[in-house]
Amino acid sequence: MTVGLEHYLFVSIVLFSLGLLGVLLRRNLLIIYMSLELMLNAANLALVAFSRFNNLLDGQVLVFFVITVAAAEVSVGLALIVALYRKRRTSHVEDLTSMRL
Amino acid sequence: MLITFIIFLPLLAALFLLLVPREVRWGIRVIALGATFITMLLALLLFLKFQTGLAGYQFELTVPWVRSVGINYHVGVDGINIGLILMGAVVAFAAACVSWEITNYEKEFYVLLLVMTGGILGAFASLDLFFFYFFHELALVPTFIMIGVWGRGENKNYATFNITLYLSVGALITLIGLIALYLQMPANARSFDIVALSGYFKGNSMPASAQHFIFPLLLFGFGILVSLWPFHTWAPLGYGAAPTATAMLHAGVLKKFGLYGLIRIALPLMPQGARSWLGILAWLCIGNIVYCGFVAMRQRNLNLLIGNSSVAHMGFVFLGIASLNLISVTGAVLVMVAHGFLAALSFALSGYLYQQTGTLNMDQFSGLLRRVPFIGTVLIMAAFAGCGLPGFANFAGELLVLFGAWKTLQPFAILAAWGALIIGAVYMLRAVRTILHGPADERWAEVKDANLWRKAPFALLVACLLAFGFWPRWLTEKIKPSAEIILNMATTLTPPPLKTVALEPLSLNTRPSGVSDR
Amino acid sequence: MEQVLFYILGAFTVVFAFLVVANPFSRSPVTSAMFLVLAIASLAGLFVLLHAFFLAAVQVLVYAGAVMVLFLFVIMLLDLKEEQRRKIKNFSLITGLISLVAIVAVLVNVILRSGLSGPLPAATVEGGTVELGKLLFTRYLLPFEMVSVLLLGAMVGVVLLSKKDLR
Amino acid sequence: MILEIAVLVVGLGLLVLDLWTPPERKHFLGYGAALALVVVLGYSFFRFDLAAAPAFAFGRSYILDGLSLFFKRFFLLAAIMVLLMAVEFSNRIETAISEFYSLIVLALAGMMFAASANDFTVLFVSIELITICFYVLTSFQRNRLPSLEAGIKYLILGALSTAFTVFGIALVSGMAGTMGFEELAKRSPGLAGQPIFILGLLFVLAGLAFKIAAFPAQIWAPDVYQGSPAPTTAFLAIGSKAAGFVLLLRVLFTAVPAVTAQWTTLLMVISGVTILYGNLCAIPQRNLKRLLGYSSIAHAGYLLLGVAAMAANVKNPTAGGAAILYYLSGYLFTLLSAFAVLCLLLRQAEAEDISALAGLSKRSPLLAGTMTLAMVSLAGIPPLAGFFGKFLLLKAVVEQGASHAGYYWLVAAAILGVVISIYYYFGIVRAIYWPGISTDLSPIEISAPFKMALYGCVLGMLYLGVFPNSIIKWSTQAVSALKL
Amino acid sequence: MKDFAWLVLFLPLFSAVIIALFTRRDAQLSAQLSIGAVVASLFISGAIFIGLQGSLDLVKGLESTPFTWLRVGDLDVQFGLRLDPLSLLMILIVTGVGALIHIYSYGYMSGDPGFSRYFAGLSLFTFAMLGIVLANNFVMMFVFWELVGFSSYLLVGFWYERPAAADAAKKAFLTNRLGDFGFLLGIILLWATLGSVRFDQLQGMILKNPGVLGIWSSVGGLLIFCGAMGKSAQFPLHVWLPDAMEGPTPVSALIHAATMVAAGVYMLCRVFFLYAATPAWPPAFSFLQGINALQVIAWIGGGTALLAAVIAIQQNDIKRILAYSTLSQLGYMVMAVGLNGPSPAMYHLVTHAFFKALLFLGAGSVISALHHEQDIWKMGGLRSKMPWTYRTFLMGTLALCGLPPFSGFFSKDAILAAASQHSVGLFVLAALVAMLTTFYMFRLVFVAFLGKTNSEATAHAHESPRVMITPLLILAVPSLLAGLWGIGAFLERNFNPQATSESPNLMEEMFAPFGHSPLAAVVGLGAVIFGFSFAYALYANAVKDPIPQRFPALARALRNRFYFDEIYEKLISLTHEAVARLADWFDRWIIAGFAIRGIPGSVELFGRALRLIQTGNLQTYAFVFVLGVAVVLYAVLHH
Repeated sequence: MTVGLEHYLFVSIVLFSLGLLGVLLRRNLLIIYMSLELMLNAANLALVAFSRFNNLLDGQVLVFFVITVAAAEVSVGLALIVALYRKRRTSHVEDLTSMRL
Repeated sequence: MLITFIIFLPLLAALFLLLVPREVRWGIRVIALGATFITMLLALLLFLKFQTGLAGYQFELTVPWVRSVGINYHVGVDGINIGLILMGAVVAFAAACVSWEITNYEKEFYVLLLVMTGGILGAFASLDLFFFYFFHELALVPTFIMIGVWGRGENKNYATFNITLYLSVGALITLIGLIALYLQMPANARSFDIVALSGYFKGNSMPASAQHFIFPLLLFGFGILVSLWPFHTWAPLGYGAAPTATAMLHAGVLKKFGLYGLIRIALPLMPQGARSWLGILAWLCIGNIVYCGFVAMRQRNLNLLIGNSSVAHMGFVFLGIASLNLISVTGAVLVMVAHGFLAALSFALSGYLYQQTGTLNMDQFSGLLRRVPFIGTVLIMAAFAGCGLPGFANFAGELLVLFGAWKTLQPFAILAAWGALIIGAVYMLRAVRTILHGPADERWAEVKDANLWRKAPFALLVACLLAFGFWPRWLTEKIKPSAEIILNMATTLTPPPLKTVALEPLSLNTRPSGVSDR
Repeated sequence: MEQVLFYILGAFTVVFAFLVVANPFSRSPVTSAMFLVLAIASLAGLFVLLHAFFLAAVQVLVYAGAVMVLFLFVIMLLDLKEEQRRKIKNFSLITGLISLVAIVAVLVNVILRSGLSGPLPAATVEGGTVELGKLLFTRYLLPFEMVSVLLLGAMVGVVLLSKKDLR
Repeated sequence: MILEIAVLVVGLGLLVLDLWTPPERKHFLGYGAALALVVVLGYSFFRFDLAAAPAFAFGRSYILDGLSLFFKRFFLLAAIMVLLMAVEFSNRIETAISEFYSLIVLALAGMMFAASANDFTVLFVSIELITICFYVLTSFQRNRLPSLEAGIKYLILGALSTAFTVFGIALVSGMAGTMGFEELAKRSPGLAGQPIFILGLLFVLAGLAFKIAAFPAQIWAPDVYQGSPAPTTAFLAIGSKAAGFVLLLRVLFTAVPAVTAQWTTLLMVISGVTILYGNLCAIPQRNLKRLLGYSSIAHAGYLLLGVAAMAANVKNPTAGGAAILYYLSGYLFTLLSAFAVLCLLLRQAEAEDISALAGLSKRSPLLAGTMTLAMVSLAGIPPLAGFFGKFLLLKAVVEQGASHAGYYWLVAAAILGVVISIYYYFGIVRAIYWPGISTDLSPIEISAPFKMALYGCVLGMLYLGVFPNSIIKWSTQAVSALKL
Repeated sequence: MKDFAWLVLFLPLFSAVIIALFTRRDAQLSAQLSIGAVVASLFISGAIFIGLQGSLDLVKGLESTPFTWLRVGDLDVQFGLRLDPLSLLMILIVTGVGALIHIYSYGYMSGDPGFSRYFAGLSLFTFAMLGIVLANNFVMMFVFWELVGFSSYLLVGFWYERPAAADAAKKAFLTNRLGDFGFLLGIILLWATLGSVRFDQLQGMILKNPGVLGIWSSVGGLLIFCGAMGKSAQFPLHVWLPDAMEGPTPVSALIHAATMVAAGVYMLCRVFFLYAATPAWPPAFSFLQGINALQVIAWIGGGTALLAAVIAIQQNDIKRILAYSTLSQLGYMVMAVGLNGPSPAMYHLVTHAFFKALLFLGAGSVISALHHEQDIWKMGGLRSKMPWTYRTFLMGTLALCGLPPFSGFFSKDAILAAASQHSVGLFVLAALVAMLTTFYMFRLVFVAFLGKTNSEATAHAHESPRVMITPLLILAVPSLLAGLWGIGAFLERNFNPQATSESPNLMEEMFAPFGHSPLAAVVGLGAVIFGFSFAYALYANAVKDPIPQRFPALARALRNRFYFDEIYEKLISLTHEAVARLADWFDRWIIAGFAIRGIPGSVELFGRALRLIQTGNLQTYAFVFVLGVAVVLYAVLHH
């Protein structure tokens, strides 16, 4: 069975879903964040696969931007998590429910 | 231009009031009184300059506003609204007069009062659906705020909440109806202008499906605003909690907006819708007249009683509309004007009593006539005007409605007459008996009668009631030609295909328009 | 050859990703981070298979290198040795799984219905540095410049958020 | 492009100038930035014309047409006001106030790019530029736990929505083989039956729904609004939301009109649910900022009314579009007024409860009046901007009722929402004027520039409500760019 | 000339307005104004009567220049004053008796704090009453009809601090309103059928074609009669009149004896042409076929007369006795109308106005002398203390009993004669009533004026001042002589133009009753004699009423007026009160409570429930987001 776009998309979807699973189930903000990175990577995979499929480089350019943006996001996010930890000595989502209803 | 002055004078005065420092209390009062007084005089001038017997609009002014949507600032008067405008201006002045009871946030109160006045007058003068609605809302918001801030009684918060939500629902349903009406015009000729709309629908009938959809929207939207049974419970509650001036202006004038809308818009533009819904309206108005009359019989709080009775009176207007003939519709308009004066008078009285005694529970009162002969006398007059005593304008209006209703809705006319003559008299006389008659109670020994200045608004309102009671023709002659036009449209079910036929009289009520009787 | 590589790399990616999210043996963020590095590296392999050479390099350099170092750095900074074994609430587990299953079901179903099976066409363009660079500095110059602004903003933000003393 | 460059220069200039500005004079930087933006705004009027033919750059990935120009001006205006607010609020931000200004300006730049986005790459990057700036802006009061908490929530959920967006873009652009919207528009009719394409599009929309706080991504808004510093909340509520809307309009009506035409029911449901969700949840709410958060969800729903109406007639969606733009303009002034008042209130006390408003009418009649007008306008009552906006939106929706009866149900939902909203907006007005117990009766001082800005907002609300003509004209011109 | 009638009408109103607005503080001036107005009206009326009398007849009355009050569609209401013998006679009575009572009041009410108010009310009443009399159409009549009710309300409730007076006023007005309800419907019915409300036009139409009313003729006639039933206090709406005695006595004399209560009878005579229409019933009432409206009216009148006379036997309050006597006499008049005899009815109305006013004023004189003592058993022996009052009261009594040559004899005889021609039953009934009348009147005279002094107050009683006695004396004259003035013939001439007779001379006039209906005259005379004998037997020198001992049950029933008030109270509370209670309950709990409070309540509850989603937990939010997206995906992709 030849490997086609479908297969890559499957991998991408599984990756996306695993990331989602992490976001929904893990309590540690850092791990949630890693899961989000997984989701972005899933999208990247899909973009690259389609780029190959269409023989167009636009998708790859977007991946480039996604990686850059993700890096920036990670840095801001981690800084935030550090700031939170300093303030609250926790990195668990359950501890962040002061605002509700 | 005159109408524009009448509308914008109070609004400008409100703006000006904002600049007056709140410490200058007399200045604030003088400006408010002066503005409403001049407005009243202008309205009187308008009333006098109005050419009786002509059917069309007079004093028209059109200023394009939002061309792309087809909204114009278009004001004008005909027989239907001329009386309402006069009545509104008079009541506004009276309301400003009785507002001496307000002591906190005076400035805000008068600003809101003036805005409400401007809105009310604008709503009645507008010949453009958008402005018609716009001004009504403009008047409605101050009502809510005034009840909320200056209201009274332990039910105040609930009453504010209730009246706000109720009237908002009514207004929004109306808005949808009006928009839907506007959209019935062909896309290139769309306009919110009532004159344009009537002109268009005179020649081109609206599709029946649209009529059956839009008419109930307007009927119930307006109905909620006028406390049509069973959407009436906001009225007694709200008026019971409202400060005097607000209750006067709202119950007296603003409430008539819905009725005016029904007569001006719903009836002539949607004859088929009217045909199928007026029967239901007839039943509902019996709910107003008889049912709310009975409810009023059980009230022990004066304001609740007046509120319920005012709901009951609205039933006569609805009956007049439902009967759909010249006599009843003319009567309905007359009742609207008359009830405006009366409701304002009643609430002014109850406000005075509340201010003096701190209660409106009728069981607390006894023999007050001794303490307050003037207020008591006026209260007796108001009570009898309320149960349809000849000499007051209400009688003439109700008489016309009953005569008219007999032609088309006999059983309803009988029930309405029962409500007018018997039930109304029962609760009104009970109120007089409990409050004014009986041995004088020592508790109220300190209660003072109105001094000369405070008598003024009462005298003014009674005078208006009597004037239109003695000479109802001042109004009916003005109403008639306009009502004829509306009825012609409302009773013409399918417009003839050819323009030439359209010129011929189409219904029994047709009379050459523009011909005055004397 | 390519197919074999795809299956191997694909499997690696999925397994490592699973271990990032739900490692049955360790709940430590460090372990997760290490597996994330592995997953990303496998993904870079897939990129190579897809002729995206430049991106594969960037993936390894930026992600596996910079980003993951950052993660580890923060983990160390926060001194998070082991995630406390808080019990995962059944409710959140069930709800999480439900929504996950729902979305995965939809996704898979959609892919299957799309008729995208069949081999990839012959590669006519290569995702090399030159080709991408040309695009980046012509058609995609604007987003490229915007990203620079974005990085500036992020930098300012990070400095502000992590500066120790507040003055 | 010149406008964006100017804005970026302002943003960078702030960072540079900060180095030489002594701490006690840093608020001048805020005024300076605001002034500079005023100049840019003025220049935009002088230099560009709404009715001009669209101009393109960077391989048609950047578009300058009426719509983008309208929104650029809109964002500029919002940013100016938010900057002034930030100056007033500066004593609540312990550190680095000039960076705060700078990030606002950078976010503004992102929004202005978003207004011009004409392909998915620019769309993605501009969204991210906005979002990352907001991550920082949200958690700027990092000594306050709520601010940090809001930041984290915004961060995680934002990143989640980004992941959805990117994945969606991957599928859409992959299936279409293009990133550009216009190209996509040509291909989308053929792709409309392709489930994977539709799926990708829905993912993109989910990301945009996050920006505008609409169903199904509305849930973050209350928490984030509540925790963020007041100026950030204001900018988030108006700027970020509007950016989401301009992108939404572009995607739905420039990129995939053929698909949008099939989505009337979906858009109606989303709009209705959003309206009802926001309003229902707001009923028992006592925290002012949180209340405004819920209300902003509801307003997103009202704006979506226009989108739903447009979807029924994708060939010529001007009526609904103009209504949206008009509504946004009114919402701009209204919301900024409300937040300006909140800023001043919160500057002194932490109390965000409605009861903190008690006695406001005594402490500052101007603020009390402004807040009242703002609430009245939000409730959609004449003569303020909110009324005419709702009027236009409802008109646009009712107009489509003839073709699809579902629009009548949508109208019913909208009306229900409006009625509910009147209840809680009047609760606020009541809190201001009701004779209640208020502990603090100290008068509130307002700086002259801020006072001017307040007057400006109030005038804007009134002007839009009473003389809507010019804005309607502009909106129509702007939206006719979407006409096919 | 004819337009001077407007002056007659409006002078009293003018005085009422002036008093109300300006001269309230000056009691004397107010009284003089009011008296002046009514006297001026009297003179003008007299002048008009003399000037126009000869040229008028009932069908072609004159009409003063009308004033269009309302004209909408086919409803045309022009207020004009109809001048014909009937109305001219009536305005003379109203202003004449009215003037005397005004003057009498000047003495009777002096010192009362509400003196000005009293005269304002009296003037307003005079205005309203004249309006009824002069009305040329139904609507105008209805207008003044209501105004009369209103002024009566004001005057009955004059001493409003007394609960009884206040209640009586309310009751009077409400009971009248019941009648007016029918009246108004009748007016509308006639207008809807014939298209006019003007008396002359209606009369013309009906006389030309008696069938013009079609099936509505009987219903219409009876509805109009409802108005008369209320105002003239006919059974079953009679309950208000005795209570109305709570008003000042001159008011009772003017309103509740001489004029207002007679308005019903006057109105029936005015619209008597209605009953000339062919009787017919709508299909729903077909079981009444064969009964015509007049019969109903006659029997209601007769019944009222008998009922009131019986009740009067056991009343002890001097004014209540007179009130029931008034009721009984009104019943007589109504019966006369029903017996196709408007002219006897009017005749009796006129004479009754004189002698009943006289009786009431006499009673007022007694009451004021005894410091408001009204119980006859506490009087006694007043003949010597108040000779003039006694003499005039006795004359009034004789006139009421119908002893020749007092005026009452002639008018009552005319009614008896009419009864004898039409219905044996009613004739017997009328004779019985006549006997009872003599009985209770002489019971009153014996107990109050003769016999021994029974109380402290009576012992110190003095004759009333001249201002009160003079009207008594003046009224005594027509009470005695009115039968000889040809009023009966005058009326007969107008109601029956065919039966024109030469104006008879005095002697013929005196014995005319024996001439044309000897049976009636003899029976009438016999009734008087019987009645007097019984009264003498039972009450001459009695200190205690013997009847309660002999017939306790009957006496109790009579004292309680056959329990009408109680029954009505029950009836009202069973109907209106119960419905009101139900409506109020429904309003409070179902509409306002369940529907209105319930809807926002449940909406709010829903909102509170909905926002439970906002747990504050990030992962919940993420979950909701994902679930939402999944739902949308599912809906769009698998619809």
